[in-house]
Amino acid sequence: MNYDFNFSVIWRNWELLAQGLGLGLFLALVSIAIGCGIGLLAAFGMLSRHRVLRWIAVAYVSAIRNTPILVLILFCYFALPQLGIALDKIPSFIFTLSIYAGAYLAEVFRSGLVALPKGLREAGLAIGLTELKIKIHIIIPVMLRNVLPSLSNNFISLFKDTSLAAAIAVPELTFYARKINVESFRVIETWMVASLIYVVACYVIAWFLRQLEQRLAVPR
Amino acid sequence: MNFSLFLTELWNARMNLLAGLGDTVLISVASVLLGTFLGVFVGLAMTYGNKPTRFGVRLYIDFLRGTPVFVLILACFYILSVVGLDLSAFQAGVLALTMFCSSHVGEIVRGALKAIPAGQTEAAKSIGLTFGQTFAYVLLPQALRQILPTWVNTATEIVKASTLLSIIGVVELLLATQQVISRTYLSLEFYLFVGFVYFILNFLIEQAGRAVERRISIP
Amino acid sequence: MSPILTITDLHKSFGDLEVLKGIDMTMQKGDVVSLIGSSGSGKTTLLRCVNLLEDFERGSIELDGEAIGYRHDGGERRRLSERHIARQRAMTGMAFQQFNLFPHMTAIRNVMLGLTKTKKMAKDEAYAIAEKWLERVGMIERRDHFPGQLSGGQQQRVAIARAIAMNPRIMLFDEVTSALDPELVKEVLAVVRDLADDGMTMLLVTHEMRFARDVSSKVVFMHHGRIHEEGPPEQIFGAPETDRLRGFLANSEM
Amino acid sequence: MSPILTITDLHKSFGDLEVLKGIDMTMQKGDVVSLIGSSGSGKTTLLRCVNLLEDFERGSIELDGEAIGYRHDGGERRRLSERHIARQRAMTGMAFQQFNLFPHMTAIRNVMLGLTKTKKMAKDEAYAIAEKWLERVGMIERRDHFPGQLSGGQQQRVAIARAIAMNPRIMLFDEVTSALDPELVKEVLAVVRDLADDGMTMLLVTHEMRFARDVSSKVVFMHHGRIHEEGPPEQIFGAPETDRLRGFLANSEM
Amino acid sequence: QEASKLQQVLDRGHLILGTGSTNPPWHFIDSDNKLKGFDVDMGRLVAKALFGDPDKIEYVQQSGDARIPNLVTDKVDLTCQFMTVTAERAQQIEFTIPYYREGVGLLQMEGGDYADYEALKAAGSDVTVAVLQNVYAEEMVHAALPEAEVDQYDSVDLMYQALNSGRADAAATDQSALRWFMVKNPGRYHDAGYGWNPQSYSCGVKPGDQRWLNFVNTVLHEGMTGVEFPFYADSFKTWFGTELSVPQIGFPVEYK
Ligand SMILES: Nc1ncnc2c1ncn2[C@@H]1O[C@H](COP(=O)(O)OP(=O)(O)OP(=O)(O)O)[C@@H](O)[C@H]1O
Ligand SMILES: Nc1ncnc2c1ncn2[C@@H]1O[C@H](COP(=O)(O)OP(=O)(O)OP(=O)(O)O)[C@@H](O)[C@H]1O
Ligand SMILES: [Mg+2]
Ligand SMILES: [Mg+2]
Repeated sequence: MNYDFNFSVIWRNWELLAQGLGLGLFLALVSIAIGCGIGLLAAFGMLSRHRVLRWIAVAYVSAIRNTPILVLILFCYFALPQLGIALDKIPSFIFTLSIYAGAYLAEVFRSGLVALPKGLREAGLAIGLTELKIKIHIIIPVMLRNVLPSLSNNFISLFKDTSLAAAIAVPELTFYARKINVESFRVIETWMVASLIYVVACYVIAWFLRQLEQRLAVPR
Repeated sequence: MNFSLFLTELWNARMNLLAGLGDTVLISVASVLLGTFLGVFVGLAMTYGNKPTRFGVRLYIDFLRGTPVFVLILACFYILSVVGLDLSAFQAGVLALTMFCSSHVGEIVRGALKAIPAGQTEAAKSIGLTFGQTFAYVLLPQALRQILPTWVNTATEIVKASTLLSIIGVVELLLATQQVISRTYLSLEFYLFVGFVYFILNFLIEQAGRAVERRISIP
Repeated sequence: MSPILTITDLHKSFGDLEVLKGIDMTMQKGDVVSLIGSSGSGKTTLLRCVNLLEDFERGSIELDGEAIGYRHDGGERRRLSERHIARQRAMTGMAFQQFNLFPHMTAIRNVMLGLTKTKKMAKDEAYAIAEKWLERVGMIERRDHFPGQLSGGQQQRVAIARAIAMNPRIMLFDEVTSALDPELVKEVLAVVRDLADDGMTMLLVTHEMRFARDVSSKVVFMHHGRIHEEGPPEQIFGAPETDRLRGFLANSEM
Repeated sequence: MSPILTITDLHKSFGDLEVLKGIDMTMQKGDVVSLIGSSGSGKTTLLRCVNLLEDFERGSIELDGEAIGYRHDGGERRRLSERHIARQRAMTGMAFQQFNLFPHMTAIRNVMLGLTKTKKMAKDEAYAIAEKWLERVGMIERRDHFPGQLSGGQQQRVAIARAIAMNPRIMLFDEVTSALDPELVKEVLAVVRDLADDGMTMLLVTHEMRFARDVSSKVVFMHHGRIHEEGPPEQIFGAPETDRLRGFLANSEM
Repeated sequence: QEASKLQQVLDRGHLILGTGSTNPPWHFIDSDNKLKGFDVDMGRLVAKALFGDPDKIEYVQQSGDARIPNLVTDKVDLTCQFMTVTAERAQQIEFTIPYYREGVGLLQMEGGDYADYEALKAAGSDVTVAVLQNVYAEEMVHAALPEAEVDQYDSVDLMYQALNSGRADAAATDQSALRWFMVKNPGRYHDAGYGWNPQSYSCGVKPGDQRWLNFVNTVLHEGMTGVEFPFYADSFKTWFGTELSVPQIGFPVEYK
């Protein structure tokens, strides 16, 4: 292969790529935050005594988990307006990714909740706490610490999924990479750099999350 | 929602949608099979390879797992054609999904092999089995049983990821559906429909996986 | 003097299995009652009913004259509201076999939680009370340790402090030493004995017969969901009346 | 008669830790040798060297006159090929503390595997031999059970059948009963005793002193990687010569 | 030296055309499952010129950003996919002569309050224009109707709905899309008769093969002005609903 590499287009556009990366991180962060809320509700739903709640939660989780995220993204962006829910690109993507994250996190939380010893709840009851307070002060904090490693994994895959926002022209990293590509046709260089940015970003995120895990870990 | 119009259009487009579904299945099956084949070697190299091999394979896995599949597909499609490897969009897409699948399977295989107690290998050695025989008759059958559930998960991930090939113009189920939508403007109906089809596909895979799991479970 | 705890004709089933078949019992302030009996006889279940961790189908439990868990509305028996039951639960303190400390909180925060959240105390007031009780169980030095950093015996002492800090009318102990290594049993029993000496009303399930004999004002032998024999420890251990009790005591190491 | 097993000046280290510091030992056909010694003295390691599960740095092991594991090429010591070593491993049978049955195969398929794959026997021939040995260890009724469906003692008996079906020159037993509940120990020891009575050559590590005394033709006491004392069981157990052995025996329950 | 693409294509016996599949009226799969549209017809015109048979085409359905890469890597002989001509792109590939001039137009209901562009403009801020949401949307509308109210919608169908329900007096959108909409709903709408924001659509070929470029240019040129005019005009009528007037006979207009 005698291809002369020329990264100058990429250096010229580094600001765009950086912006795109920033937006991707932002999208992942917001979505996982909202997704955590949805996931918690769904997890408690799946473990609820009420059959209807349980059914709804299980249906939500398995429907979302078995549907390609690209279909969800396109559905939310192009089809929901017909139902009167017309969100702009970025809110629409955040909405989709949150729903998607919620389904995955629900599974994580559910197994976290199931793994908690029953005694914690009873000890809370015994000192007169109500069920809600037990959830807030005991169950959720303990469970969250336990599932932090899988939460980190989820965060990383959500960050990677932000690349799909390019499909509805949300200007994140992949979007700019495609744009630079179409304009300059420096295909190898662009995709090499884009992949590398993702890989490095994932490593960095993983490192940060591990620090966080250590910080939050309960000493033993 | 315009249900009867939707049904008419669905009927009109049935051949295209079926062809798209066929491509989706073909892409998924090809990627999962090739990816699994490759992934087993990746897992073996990770478990039994020497240091440099393990390092190289680790890089391969980390790179693939750190890159969004979408970017991987675009990179495979565009970079390879520039390098002169003349792959069609279909082939490039399958290649990307295969690599993606192999990194997952590699990790699964490594984990499964690591989980088998060392005593198994020793017992096999002590009745005179060679490494190859030990692997084939003792380790692999046990590993397979542990691999199956996660492997089924990977397969559903691949089916879902096959939608990304629409971006490089492979007319799989999603793009076939988008083609219908672009003509009919029935986006709500058709996106719901296609989402449902994917759900069914993955649901079937899951059920099949469970059935096999039950069959081969060790009493 | 009116009794602190009155249990009348208490029945409790799990599905088809009737676990408590009519228990009657009264305790005065300062009483220390030990429940003994073979595995499955219903001791834990009885304690859990008193702490309202289990519903029960028939009979009543009165604490300081207040019927707990249920009210009678013209013949109809209704479970009290969740909030009401939570308040009543705080009137009894429970120490569990498995300690059940909250792993994400330090010792002192474990003790404070009920004070600030159930009793709505201010932080500093709760802190002072928690310190007092940690001192009492000999855990004041470890107040800022997390449960994972404490031995089983130390965890159990914190758990006892947590229960007792709520200022309950009666303390319930369910085999508080049976998850502990033999060397750690002693330090926990010392704490329980100390509380007994101090006049705390206590109902305890134990397999430590020697300890039950030393510490109790009354011993209750349960069998198959009924109270089979009861009396002062000298009588129960010294002159058991029924064969069942004799058999049980012969199998227990003293 | 030439010896079946000759171990000469065997040395073995794990990193810096020298675990075997020069072992010499010979066994004749039909000998039953028990290895005793405190934990960490190197008994397991010795057995594993004989089965070639560990490499060793110095010394030699000869089985039926054939040097195993290594060959000497004009002064240079070379490890034999993997295939060659696999063949030699089949000359010794090993039973492990943890049984190590293959969980995905029925009892009889466990026994058959080595026969069909290492010895390249036909299926039906292997089946007949496997049946014979399962019969012998009293497991013929359970031939189609999976390991998970068998008790520990039953698993161990199948594991012994699996090793012995290969028709090894010598059987190695490494504490075959120490992972078993007390009731299950007896049935396994009965099998081992039966094989000994039958003239099988055996080298066994055991903590069951009474059993070692009954079954062995010779007892070897290991200490810190060396053979400290050896002799007929009457002498070792009845009149131990060194303090070390006396101390060791005093600590072992007989 | 390599033979010209022209010879390769002739030897092969069919043309490999790169185009999309989800944008009517340019390129889309019709209800008879065939790829159709104005872009497709341009390809068919070239195939007809090559083989005398417009159907001797192998289609490569590609996404927008595959247009240039697929050309440069020889995956397709020719790309006709509503490609806007820009100087930057012209550095990567070679554009043919344009075959359509795109611009923004205004769609109105037949029999609405305002007759045409002049009426809309005269009405000033009384007019509401629906437009597809976009960063430049407002600016773009104001370039034609400086005082009009601009309502931005999220999708094409919502924009049309706004027009139908009278919430908007006109919808501003690509002229091609606008015309296609009129073709699909004959008699309901009309074009206000003003276009702006011009851009040219051309086919593209791999750079460096003058022979092939010339050939395609000639075919397109003769489609628009010469012997193949009926083919071009027919296609234009099908997709944009407009009857083209016959090119002036006599002195060629391009040399005037
Ligand atoms: N949640 C439950 N569901 C069903 N059965 C239960 C439940 N909890 C306890 N039981 C049954 O109730 C019976 C009494 O149990 P309980 O724990 O009160 O006995 P115990 O006297 O405390 O025994 P131990 O000394 O073993 O703790 C047992 O047969 C037990 O199996
Ligand atoms: N794979 C290994 N790596 C490092 N050290 C080892 C290894 N296997 C054994 N050792 C060490 O070698 C020494 C001898 O171990 P060995 O298992 O032979 O003792 P043993 O006499 O069988 O003891 P036990 O009665 O506890 O089974 C011990 O100090 C042990 O820690
Ligand atoms: Mg109990
Ligand atoms: Mg050992």
